[in-house]
Amino acid sequence: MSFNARDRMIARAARDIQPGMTVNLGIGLPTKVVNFIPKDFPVCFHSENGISGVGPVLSNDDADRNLIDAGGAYVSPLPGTAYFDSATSFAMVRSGRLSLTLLGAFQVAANGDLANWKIPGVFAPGIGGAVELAQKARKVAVLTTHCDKKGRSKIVETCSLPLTAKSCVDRIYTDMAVIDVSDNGLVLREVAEGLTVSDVVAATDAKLNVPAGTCPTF
Amino acid sequence: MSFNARDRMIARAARDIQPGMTVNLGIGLPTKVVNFIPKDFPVCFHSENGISGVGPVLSNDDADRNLIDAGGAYVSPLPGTAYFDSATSFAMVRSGRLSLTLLGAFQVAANGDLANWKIPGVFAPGIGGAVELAQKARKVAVLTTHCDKKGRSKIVETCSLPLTAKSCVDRIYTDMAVIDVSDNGLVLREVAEGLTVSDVVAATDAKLNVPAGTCPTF
Amino acid sequence: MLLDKKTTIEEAIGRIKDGDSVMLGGFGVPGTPFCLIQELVRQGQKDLTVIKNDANEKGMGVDWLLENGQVRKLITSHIGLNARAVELKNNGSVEIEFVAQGILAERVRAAGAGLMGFVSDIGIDTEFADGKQQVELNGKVGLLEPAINADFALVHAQSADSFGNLRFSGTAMNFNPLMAMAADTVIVETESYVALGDIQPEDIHCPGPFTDAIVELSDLPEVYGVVQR
Amino acid sequence: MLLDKKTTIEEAIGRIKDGDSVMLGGFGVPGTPFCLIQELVRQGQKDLTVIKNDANEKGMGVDWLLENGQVRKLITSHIGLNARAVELKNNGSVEIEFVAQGILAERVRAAGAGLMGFVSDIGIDTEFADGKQQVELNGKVGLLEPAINADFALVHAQSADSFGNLRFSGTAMNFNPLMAMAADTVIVETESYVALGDIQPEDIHCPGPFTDAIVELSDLPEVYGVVQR
Repeated sequence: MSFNARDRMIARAARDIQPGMTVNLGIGLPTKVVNFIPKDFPVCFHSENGISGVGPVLSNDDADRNLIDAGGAYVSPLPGTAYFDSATSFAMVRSGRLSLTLLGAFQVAANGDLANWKIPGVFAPGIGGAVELAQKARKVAVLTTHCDKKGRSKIVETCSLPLTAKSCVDRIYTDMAVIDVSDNGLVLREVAEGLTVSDVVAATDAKLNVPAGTCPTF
Repeated sequence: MSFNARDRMIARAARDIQPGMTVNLGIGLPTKVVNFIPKDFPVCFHSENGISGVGPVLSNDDADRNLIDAGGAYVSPLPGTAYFDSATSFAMVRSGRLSLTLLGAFQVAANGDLANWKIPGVFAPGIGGAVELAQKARKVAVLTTHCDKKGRSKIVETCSLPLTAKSCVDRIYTDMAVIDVSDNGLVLREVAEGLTVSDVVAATDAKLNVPAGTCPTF
Repeated sequence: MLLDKKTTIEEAIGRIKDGDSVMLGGFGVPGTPFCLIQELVRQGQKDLTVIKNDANEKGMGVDWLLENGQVRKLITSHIGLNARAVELKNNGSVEIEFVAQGILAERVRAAGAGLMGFVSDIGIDTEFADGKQQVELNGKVGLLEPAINADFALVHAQSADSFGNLRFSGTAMNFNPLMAMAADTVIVETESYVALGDIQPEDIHCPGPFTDAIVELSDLPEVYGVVQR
Repeated sequence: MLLDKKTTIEEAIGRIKDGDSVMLGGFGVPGTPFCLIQELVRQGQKDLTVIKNDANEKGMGVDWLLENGQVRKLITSHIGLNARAVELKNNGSVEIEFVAQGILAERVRAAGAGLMGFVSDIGIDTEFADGKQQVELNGKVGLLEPAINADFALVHAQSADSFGNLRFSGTAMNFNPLMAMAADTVIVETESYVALGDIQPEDIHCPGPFTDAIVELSDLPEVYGVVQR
């Protein structure tokens, strides 16, 4: 994946953030979305270790040792930032106060099942906060490379890995495409600049429904 | 009940408050206990509407409109007072942080059953916080007149009124006596000055065990 | 930047519809959102289910709604200071559901925490257990207490900013932050409307993501004052 | 007047016995009571059940206890940043129980609120539901999550007074006030020991009745600083 393709997918995900949303950005790629949000855009970023109104990441030199996000990055407050305990933080999540969460994925299935926490026998560090984000944010989007490092499609008919949550994903952003999860399966909405619909279909393990007409690019 | 008898029973209850205790004083007579605690005595009064470290009652002229105790009296803060929400307040109660609660009573039974919230058909304003105080304070004491306004013993073999909590009372202070609830029933510990053991036994509906020897007075 | 949620009292209370459930903050006078309740009386929505710790006293707060016949059901811990509430309960014109105070606070918080309910031994072996589902947990029997949510919460804050970060004063906190967690739409009245950032991040009692509409009070009616008894 | 709970680190940690369960505040570095943990390593109590959000990183906090062989079981949400914890889990020398982060926070708080447990739909229809008791509530099936209490909580506070009223800084709050509610004995280390009344009653994050022993830190070891990656 070229640097541009990576940036473009992140910028594309950022464009779907609506004014007034409260958004939790998962560790990894999703965290980068914040770089594509205009400074005066009204959005509240939540981090599950106990912040609403997460501000920009700081260098170690400027960091407050007591102010990290859930990924361990040193962040800053904004006017209106609040800190709270972990029970209150997940109360916010479970009671539906997150308009949107953007999560990474190992696999997403055609029905919206998400697997992003465990590879049996290889990687099992614990679930952290992912299950609650995936199950309770009002919209769940996945931001991930289309294929894993071995070139296998992450978008699959059925997840082979243990699930984080069932039928939770609404939209998928990858370096190749924007895909919606609908009641009738996956729907291809946009393809990355320079790629064709066939490129995306060929790289995707799951069946993709392709609406008639020209597919927009991003 | 003479004014002195009333004051003496309140002072007697106050004397059992140990250094370092966290204490909730029920509405009515128990609230008066605070007047018999020396200023430099280390005790923390809790009020279930969200205060630890309740300070002296203020006159309306000196009152802070936002600072009442659970009985509606205007109270004051001390150095080290904390305010908190109602869930945290009862978390403190239910998790066993109250060393002692002093409650009023309609009836106390020989096994420590307490009835202090409802007289069917006459008085049923709701339970408020009493059930949790009665059930979860580490020590529960009742401070009440020995008899009701019609002269009937409040200390009964079995409560006829609906219970606040079962087998919860440890000690009873009245204008006539100090009585402990033991595994073998009620035990008379002290009699009020000027009364005899026989006076107390005669005024008490429940069976009183009277230890051998002279009964101390208070 | 954070969303500006400031609005008028008319618009905010206008979101409430007949038949809605409405939580009211407050324990006695402190923390009761009298101005929001007053506007609810003015607009006259009917058949409300009201959730509040107590029924206030006659002539204030919840009592205005009772007097105006807007309340179908009241979920509360205590109504002893309001003779009208007692009367309406006794003549059956308002349904009253009593819940032990700490259990009420916790059931409201449970909804605010997105839980279905909790298990506690409070009230076991007494009439408080009547009709409650029992659950066995580690060999001990407890009572299942369902979460109480609501369509609206009306909250009184000492100070609030445009994003709806709140701070309470003294014992006026009580049920307010819990109800702000629990309701679908949270309407806040504030004595002091402050700039974003004026409340330090550590000093916020209720974070903005829980709240929806902020109403600035101009001056405080007498009912907020010290009760003269 | 309020009880003075100030004590020495040796005396406070000396209350812990072999086989006890110990909650540790902190999410990553912020809020981790490193000095109290260090003293626990020095005193060497064995067979501990440790409850902490994460296993810190190698060479800090929980890792010292793991390295010193003091931990029988770790209840946590995530150990991904600590290779030793992963290894001890894989070779079976430490039992690891994973709990979803918000469920862990809530189960700890449930103990702190004197509840037996709560019911939630988190993890339902996945392997997180394996072995959990199901409860039906209003026609919906949920999972019963038991409260997690402990013999001790070790808590890091920004400031504390002699009665043990606490205040936290930034995201160093996290699990600290919840664990202070949940444990039988709560030992607090504080960066700043302040006079009674220096923290305003509205600004206290954890009220004194929850805490038992206050230890003043002289100077802060480097481990509390910004992690250089």
